[in-house]
This record gives sequence, C-alpha cells and structure tokens, in this order.
Amino acid sequence: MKLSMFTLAAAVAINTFVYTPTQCMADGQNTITGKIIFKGDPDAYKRTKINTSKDPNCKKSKKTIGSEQVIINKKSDPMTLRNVVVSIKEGLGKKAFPVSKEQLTITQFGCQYVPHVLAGQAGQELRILNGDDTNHNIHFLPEVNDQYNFTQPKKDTEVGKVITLKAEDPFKVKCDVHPWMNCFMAIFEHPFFDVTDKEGTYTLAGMDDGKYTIEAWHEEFGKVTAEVEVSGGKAANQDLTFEPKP
Amino acid sequence: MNRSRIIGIAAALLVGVCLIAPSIVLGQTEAPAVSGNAIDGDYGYGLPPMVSKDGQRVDDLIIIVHWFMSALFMGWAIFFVYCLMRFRARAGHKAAYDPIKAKVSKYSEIGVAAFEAFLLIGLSMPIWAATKSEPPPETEATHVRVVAEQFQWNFHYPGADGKFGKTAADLVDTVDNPLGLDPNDPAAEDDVYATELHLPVNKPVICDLTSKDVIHSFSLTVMRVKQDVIPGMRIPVWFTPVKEGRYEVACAQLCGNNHYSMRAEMVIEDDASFATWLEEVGIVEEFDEDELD
Amino acid sequence: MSAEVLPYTIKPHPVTGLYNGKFGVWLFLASEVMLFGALFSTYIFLRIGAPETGPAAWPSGEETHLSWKIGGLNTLILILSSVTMVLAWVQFKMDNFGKGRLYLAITAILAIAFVAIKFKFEYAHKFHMDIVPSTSVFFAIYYTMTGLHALHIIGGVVVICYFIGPGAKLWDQNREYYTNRIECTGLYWHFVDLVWIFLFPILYLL
Amino acid sequence: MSGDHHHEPSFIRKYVFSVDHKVIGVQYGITALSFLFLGFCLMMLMRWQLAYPGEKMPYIGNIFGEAAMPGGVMLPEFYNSLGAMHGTIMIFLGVVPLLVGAFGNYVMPLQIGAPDMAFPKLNMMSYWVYFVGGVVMITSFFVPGGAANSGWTSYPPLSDIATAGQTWWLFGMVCLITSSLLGSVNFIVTIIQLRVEGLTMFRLPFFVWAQLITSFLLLLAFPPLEAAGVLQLMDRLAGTSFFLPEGLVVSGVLQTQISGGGSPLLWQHLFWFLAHPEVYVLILPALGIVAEVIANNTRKPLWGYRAMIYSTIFLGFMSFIVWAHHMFMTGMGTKISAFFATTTMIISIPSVVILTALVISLYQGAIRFTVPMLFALAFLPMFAIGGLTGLPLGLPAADIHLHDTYYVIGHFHYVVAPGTIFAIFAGIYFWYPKVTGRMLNSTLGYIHFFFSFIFINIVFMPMFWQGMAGVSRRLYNQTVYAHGDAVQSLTVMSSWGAWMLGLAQIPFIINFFISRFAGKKVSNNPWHATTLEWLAPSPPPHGNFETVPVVYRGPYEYSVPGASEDFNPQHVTTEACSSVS
Repeated sequence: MKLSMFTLAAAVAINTFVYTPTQCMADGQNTITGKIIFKGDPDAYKRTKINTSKDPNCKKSKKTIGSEQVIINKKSDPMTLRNVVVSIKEGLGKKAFPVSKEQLTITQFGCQYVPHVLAGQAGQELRILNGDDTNHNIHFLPEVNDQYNFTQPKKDTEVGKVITLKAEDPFKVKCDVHPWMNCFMAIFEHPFFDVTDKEGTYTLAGMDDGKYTIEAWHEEFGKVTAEVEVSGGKAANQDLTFEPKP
Repeated sequence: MNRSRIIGIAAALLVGVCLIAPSIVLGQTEAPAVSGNAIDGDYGYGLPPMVSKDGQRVDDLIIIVHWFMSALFMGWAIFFVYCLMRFRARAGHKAAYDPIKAKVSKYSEIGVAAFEAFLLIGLSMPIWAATKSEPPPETEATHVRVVAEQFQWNFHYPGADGKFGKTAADLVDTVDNPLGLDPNDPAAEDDVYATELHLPVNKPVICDLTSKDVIHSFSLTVMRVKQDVIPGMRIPVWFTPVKEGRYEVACAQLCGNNHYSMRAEMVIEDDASFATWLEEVGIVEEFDEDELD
Repeated sequence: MSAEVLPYTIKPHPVTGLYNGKFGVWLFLASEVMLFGALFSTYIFLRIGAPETGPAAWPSGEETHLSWKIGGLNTLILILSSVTMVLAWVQFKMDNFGKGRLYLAITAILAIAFVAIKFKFEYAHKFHMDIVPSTSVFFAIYYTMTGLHALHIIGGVVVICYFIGPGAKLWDQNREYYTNRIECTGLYWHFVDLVWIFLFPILYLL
Repeated sequence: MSGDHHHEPSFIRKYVFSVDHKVIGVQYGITALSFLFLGFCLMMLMRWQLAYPGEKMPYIGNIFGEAAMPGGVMLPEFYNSLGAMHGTIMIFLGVVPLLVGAFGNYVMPLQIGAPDMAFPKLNMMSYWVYFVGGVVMITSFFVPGGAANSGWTSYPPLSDIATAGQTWWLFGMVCLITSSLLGSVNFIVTIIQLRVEGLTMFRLPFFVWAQLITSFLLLLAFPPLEAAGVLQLMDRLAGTSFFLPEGLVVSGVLQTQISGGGSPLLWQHLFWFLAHPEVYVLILPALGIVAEVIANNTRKPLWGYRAMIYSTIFLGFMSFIVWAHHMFMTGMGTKISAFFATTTMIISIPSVVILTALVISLYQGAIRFTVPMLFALAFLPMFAIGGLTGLPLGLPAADIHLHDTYYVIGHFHYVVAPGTIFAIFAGIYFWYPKVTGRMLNSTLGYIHFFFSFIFINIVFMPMFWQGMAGVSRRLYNQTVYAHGDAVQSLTVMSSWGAWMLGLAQIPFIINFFISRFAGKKVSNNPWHATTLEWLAPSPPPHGNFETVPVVYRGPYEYSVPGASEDFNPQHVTTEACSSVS
C-alpha cells in the first residue's frame, strides 16, 4: 500500500509537470513543433483558489488547488497557454494508424483531475484512478462516446477503472460530487496530437511528407488552425495564437 | 412435540443473546467516517437535538403518539398472552362455540378512533398549518434560495439589496456560475453564492427550494424541517433557529448514485458573525501556481 | 355430472345472469377503464398545469395540426363498425352464419380503414412535418393515447379475423358458444369505440 | 367434454404448460419462493455495506465484477440497484405471486368446490407472463449500467435519466402488471360464478373473501401504474416530457432535447394510486391465511366473521383514496393534506377491527400450538407493530420528522416481512400436506419458527430507533451524517440479525425438499379442518373432487355443541355430523 502511494504520487507529479501524450506508433520522419501564444490581458484570466470545504477529505491529498480553465505562462515572452490540444486536422488522407498499446491514465488527486486535459487515440485504453480518500462520481458528457457515469470510492490507486474510447472532439468529464472538478478529453483517429505543457509548447511527430492543417483547441478560447508543410525529416515550426476579445 | 419446542426456544434465545451483545460492541468500535468540522449537538438513540422554535411541537406530537401506541400495544399484548396461556389445548379443555358478547372491543375501537381524531385535528393539523401554510412576514425573515443539484446544495443569498438576481437555466456553469445568475441584472451584482448555509439565530428564515435536475429533499433534522425539492416548482419552507452551532443539511430523497454524499453544513450564528460571513464568503483568492504543495 | 366440467362456460349463472366469459370481459373492461382513465387524468393534470403562454403552453386550434375532419371521419367509421358488430351478433343469434360472418368482415374492414387513415393521413403527415412525440407535451399525449387506442383496434381486428377464419370451426361444434364469443368481442369493440368518442373531442376539438 | 378428457397428458402439458390450477399454483409457489430468496440475498448484500461501509466484502466480494464491486467494495450505484431490485423483487415477484398466484390459485378453487379456475388457459398465460417479467427483471442486472437504480418507486426525473436498466425494469413491470390483471379477472369470475351449491357469499372462508377483495384491488389499481409505465417508457424511448419540466440542468448540461411541460408529481400520483392499494394486496390475503389457521387451531369459529368481511370491503374502497399520504412532503397545502390524513386515519379503523377480531377469536378457544399456528400467532403482534407505527407516519406533522427515514422502512417491513411473510410460512406449513400428501417435519418447523421470530425482530426493531434519530433511508453510508454515525451500532445489529435470519431459513429449505419425499403421509384432512379443500384427496387429482360437494353450513363450525367431533365440515349434512362417531 505504501509503495503504491509512492507510485501514485510519482504518477501525479509526472502528469502534473511533464505530461506529454505518447505518440510513437507513426512511422514518418517529420515533426512539427511550436508554441501556443496568448495575446490578451492575463489579468482577466487569473487563476483562483478553489473552495473545497464541501469535502474535507480533499485537503488530505492536496491543501490548495486552483482553477485550471485558463493557465497562462506569464514569464515567457510572448505569453503562452497551457492545456491546449494540438492535432492534425486535415492532410492525412484515409491512412489508418496502429493504436498505441500504452495506457492513458487520469488520476483524481486533491479533488482535481490530473491531467486536466487529456488527449488520446481511439481504441487506446484509459485507466481512471482515485488518489483521494473520498468518493468520486465520474460523469462523461460526450456526444459520440458512451455517457459513462460511475462512482469510484476511496483510494483506488491500483486497479482503477479501464475503458476504451472512440474518436471524438474534446468533451467534458466532470465529477458529480465535487462540482468544481472537470477535465476534457480529446480522442483522435491518428496519433498526431499533443497537449501543451507548462511552457506552452507542443510536438507532433512521425508524419509523412505533406501539407497538413493543424488545429489547436482550448476549453475557453475555442479553436484556431494553421497550415504546415513538412518534408525530408526537418522539424517544421508553427506557432498558433489565441487572441480572446476583451 | 413439547420437548422440541422447549429446545427450540432455549436455543433461539441463547443465540439471540449471543448475537445482540457482540453486534452492539462491534458497532460501537466503528470509526467515524468523516474528518471535518465537528457537528454540534448530542446525537444518540432518541430524537436528535432540536434547535428550532416550532420543532418542539413536532417532537411533542411524536412523543404523545408513541405513548398512545405503547399503551394500545401493551393492553393488546397482555390480552394476547393471557389468551395463549389460559386457552391452550390440553386434556379436559374444550373450546367454546358461542362467541363472547363482550362490548370491550367495540368501546376500545371507538376510543382508538376518537383519540386518532384528536391527534389529527387537535395536534397535527395546527402544526402543519403553522409550518407549511403560514409563512412569517417577508420583511422580518432572512431569505435564502436553496438550489439542489446532483449532489450538492447551493445557497443563494440576495445580498445587501435584498433582491435575488435573475437566474436562467441556460447560464448555468458548474464552475463559474452554479446558480445561472444573469450578469446583466443589476440585482444580481451583490448576490452571494455559498455551499454552506449560514443563518442568523432567533430570526425567522424562509428558504425557497428549487432543483436543477431531479427530486431532492431538503432535510434539516435538527430544525424538524423536511421538504421535497421538485424540479419545475419553487417551494418555500420556513423555521426559526434558536441555538447557535454547526449542523447538517441532508438530502432525504434518493437522487442518484451519490445521494448519500449530498450533505451540506448549516451554521447558526449571531447577527454580527452572519454579516461578516456574508461579506467574506464571496471573496475569491488568487491562486499562485508556484505555491503548489 | 363429472366434476371436471367447468360450470357456466356457456349458460349464464342463475344469480349474476352472466356466463363466465362475459363476466370476465366486463371485468377486463373495468380495468381498461382504469387504464384509459389514468391517461385521461394525465391529460387533465398536464393541461391544468400548463402555462398560459410560452413554448410549453397548451396548443389550441391550428397549433394542434389536427384536422377535425379526418378525426370526424374516423369517428363515423368506428361508430359504423360498432353497428355492424351488433348486426353480426344478431345474425349469429338468428342462426344465420353466412350473414353474420359478412358483417364481421365489414367490421374488420372498417377497423382497418380507421387504422389506415390514422397512420397514412395523420401520423405520416405529422412525421413529415417533423412533429414527433417529443415535440411538446400535447403531442406526447396525443401520440401515446391514440397509439394505445390504435393498438387496441389492431388487437380487436386480430380477434375478429380469427373468428371469421380459423375460429369459425367452433360454429359447427357449438353455436351458442361461438355466438357468446362474438358477443364478448362486441363488448370489447364497443368499449374501444367509446374510448375514441372521448379521445376525439379532447384532442381534436377542445 | 367427454371421455377423452381423461387420457394421460404429456409431461410438458402436465407440468410446464399445464392449465390445472394446482400445477400453476405450485409453479407460482416455487418461482415466487425463489424470487423471495433472491430478494433476501440482495438485502443481505446491502446490509454488509450498511454495517461496514466501504469495507471489502469477505469471501464473496470479488464475484460481482468490476462494475459492481471493484476490489470487493460495493459501489453506490450497485447499492442503489440492489435497493431498487430488492423492493421490486420482494413485492412484485415474491410476495404478491405467492399470496395470490400460489395460495390463491391452489387453495381458492378448492375452498369453493370448483373443479378449476374459470379460465384455465388464461391462468396458464398469467403465470408465463409473470415468468417472462421475472426473467426480464433478472436480465436487467446484466445490462450495462446494471439494473434499475432509482428505487422501487422509480421517481422521475431521476428514473427518466437513469441507465438502461430502468427501461428493462419498466418492461418487466408491464409484464407483471399484465399477469396480475389476467389473474385478477380470473379470480373474481371464479369466486363469483363457480361456487358449489349451498356455498353462499357469507359461507365463504375468509381467505376467499380476502382473495376476492385483493383481486378487485389488483384489477382497478394496477392499470394506472401500467399507464404510468407506458408514459415513462415514452419519456425514456421517444424523448417525451411527461414527467420532465422545462429547464432541467443535469450535471451542468441544459437538457435542450426535451420539450418540458411535464410534471414529476404526475408519476407520484399515478404510482401511489396503485401502490397504496398494493399494500392491501400484500396484507389482505395474508390476513386470510392467518384467519384460516387461527380458526382451525383454536377449534372455535372466528369471532366477528361478518365484521371482518365488511371491514375488508371497506378497506378495499378506502385504499383508493389515501394514496397521497405518501406525498405529504411534496409541498402539499393544509387542506389536501388534511383530507388525506383523515382518510388515512379512517382506513386504520377497519384494520384495527380485523386484528381485534382475530385476537378475540383466541379467547375461549383450545389453542393448538402447531407450526402454522405459531407463525399465525406471531403474525398478530408484529402486524400490530407495523400497523401502529403507521400512525405517526399518517399524521402529517409527525411525518415531517419521520418521512423517508428508517422509521418508514421499519413500519412497512413490519407489515410485510414479519407480517406477510410469516403468514406465508403459516400457509406453507398449513397447506403443504394438501399439496403433497405429506406433512412438513414439525421439529424443523419449530426451529425455523423460533429463530426466524427472534432474528426478524432484531432486523427490524432497531430501524425505529434509527428513524427516530433522523437517519434517511436509501443511504449508501449513513455514517457521513452525525445523526447517522451516532446510531451506526443499530445498523450493525440489524445486519447481523439479517444474516442470522438467512441462516434460520436453512431448516425450512431442508424441510421443504426432504418432506416432499420423506414426510409423514397423511389423510385428506390432517388438521381436522372444516373447509372444502380438505374434502379433496391429498394431493387432489385433476378436477379436484370425486363428486361435486354440496355445502350445508358456514366455514368455521368448530366445537359445535352436540356434534360428535369438534369440527363440522362444510360439506357434511347436519344429521351426519351428530350421528357418525
């Protein structure tokens, strides 16, 4: 039990700080990297402390948690945006890609979903763990996938619940017990997707030569797209910009 | 037949006693499940603490009814046991064919009916009228809107202007706007949202109950208040808390998977603390991501 | 008399004046009254609770998209079928098998006409206009009540066709028994008719 | 209807698709007892979660799968499913089919001297429709999301947005309702039309009267639930809004696909319009069984036989106008609540009359403490407790505190579990020799009785204290509340009582199967009873009676002065009674 708590803490830490979705199955040579730039007033999107007093058990895992809708990296210049899903929207044709065998994980820790935005490939297994000493009620609100609505009582850090999802645009998943808790899942047919990290960067790797439309999605600011042409194993750079109207 | 019966009784009694004793002991070793704020009041096997003005009348009625029930049952049981012993089949005893002509049963039935009528008309109806039909004057009361949802109680205070802002179902957002308040309504500006029910002591309270999704039931055990919360309806309840302390709000109607966890806390405090709380509860603290623990 | 023979299957009971089947059908109709009664109560409950204005308001006149002409025609057809049902029974009573069967057939044809009009000119038309049960509470109750009624009609048609076809063998074995069964079917048929007589005004006219 | 009627029917015709009321009665009995046992098992699982919330269930925790009990710990949704299905199975698949389908079907035609039910094929059909309903209910446990989990009352909007199991539940209910309707038509016609010569209405055994009134209740109260079921199916499958108001926001999502305009209260009215008479469906035949057993074992006519019948008829009528006392907390005004509280108080009077008549029947009797009699006697005080505790619930003001608490659970379980189920046991011990020709072993019977009696009280008595303390029903874990945590020890006690009660049924199960082959063989009338079923051979052949009996007297002519025996059967002429030695 102790050991599993340790692994859990490690998993949470990894997910929090260095989470990158895996995309290893594509056999192409090219990569696209870039930043998601935020142009706007960061003070309009301050993060706030979440009042978890409804369930005292939340604090057992993590003392303070903050809102995660908009997380701006103010230190970089230009400012970048975290938790943006970047993916290839067009240009792949009808090619089918093998499904990654690696499991996705989502952990409920301190009454928050870690990670807050999760991207995966259709058919990939998703394991949902509970690191809190309380009961969570995971409620999927998708259009295409099944509307899973199940509970996960106290500390299930080993078995969890494993489900497989179909491809769908980002949809919300929320907890019916802790109303502030939500996260988003984006599931793709192909393995070319990423979620921006703390620095606001992304990498899409392994595609063949060609011209692609890439799309960035953010839960508050919606979608932006850009066109990128890649060839010969060179890394193409493409930044995308969100410019919310004040 | 007789011997086996005696063996049966003896064995059953023995097992029964052996069972009750450890189960109670086992029960008491249960650790409390929730670590959180301590709840005030002395909870035990009888009626729970009672801290509202009209609650005593409900308690009195319950107690009177139970005395009446016990008396009826005891009288009935004594006759029953007497019959079993006196009229058991045995040599030389023969059943009588003719029915007894006693009038006792008729009188006792009339007595029961009369007492039931008294309970209903004399006690129950006035309490019901007071607690469900005669609201306290609006001006004196603290007004709270209670919005139930799976699995959370939301409390909406009108703020300084005493007016609730407009709400709309399509504005609801579980994180930013749980009540669906209309930002363009001036009355909404000073409205207060809370997940804890704070109330001033010794002042009547009117709670307007609404539900976002399914049927819930607003149960304040210590106030002797219970009212179903039905989507599409707005149902008021009122009561007057008389003792300060921290109590519980429960949902008493099955409302889904986590019905059991649909619990909120209620704080009864003096006017000054209540006012301070109203000021402070709406303040949102900024979250600095570098202070992650 | 063998103990195994059930009494009063054909001859009426001296006290109640009914043979078993007829008694059973009356009881069944009592439960049907409660079934449709509950639905009519639902109609009243929801209509009283409906707001005066707004999207949830109860539709009237044109908004219902119901034609009283088609409804009226169907009412006439059903009343006529009730008459032919009685005539069929009378013919059987008078030992006139051929004519009785003819009237039964007419009843069945009228019933099928009713259902056909209902589906072809009402349901299909409304589905075409994208008016479905989930459109509003009024259409929900319209489809539920008329649908349940149509199911009753179809059930009745099946029974009538059975007595025209394979069930007619019974006539040769026991004429009285057969006539009794036609009488029971008739009772049911009149009830279904009666339900429509209530349905028609509350949905089409009020 | 000639000689070819006597040829030996095939096995399937004789035992599976039989039209003989006795075979159908036994089929009903076996099926319903199995469901009763299943419902009991569901409850024993729930009691673990209640007593030891969130702890791994020992030994059997892992067999229920990840969707129900991951790691052996019960999930709240599975708990809710168990709760809903326990109620549904016990009421609609267990108790009613036993009382009406099994006892009613087997005993009633015999008691009125009929060769069979009025509509034998309909009878067979009603069993098989019931069976299909049961299969649908069981299957629903295996659909994704599990069985219905909105409570046996299935209040919308919760049930409208519930998982697929609810749709199965509704289909199952439609089957069960249909079965009951077919059965009740059959019962009424049989009782009214097929009584033998001399058996006037006031010579009918009380059990038959109880069945008659029950059938009327089923006939008239079930269709509104069927209508409600159809409406809920429409809501779930066709997207209508019969029970849904506008502007529902479920899990933060505005439900735009529904039109709104419906009312959640509509369901409650339709549901309780059935479900209150249903309470009397559960109790009246039980009272009938108890009356038969008491009259037989006190060797004395029932006291106030006619008063009991009038009370029963009155109960039947009144039960249709008390339904809203289940809905006091739905925001009802003073006038309406006063009306329903008044009818509720009035309906308690006939129950008091019946109970009083039964207990006064003991006076000056010669009470034989046979096993069925012990169950019947234990029924009386426990039914009294159940009835009396209904009083504070029927007073709207006291109901404010007690509504939807364990007090309610205790109240209605005292009526149907120690009440009705004890009456069912009394009936099984009483009529077993008629069905099989052999007695149940009485030593095992005594053990079964005493243990059951003690443990069933340990199960349900604590609930009154829990309810007093304010603990709500249907809580997955009551210790989250201070008032619940304070009385958790009572829950533990109740749970242990339930598991022990389960063990206490073992002697009965053994007895039930072994005695079929090894029990003491008995004559036609082992209890020296007076009613007509004891005239028929044990077990009765197809067609029941060798010659059609004629009835000369009332049903309970025991200890008649001057008679040669202490019982004068209904079918024996007066001269024969006094001359035969």
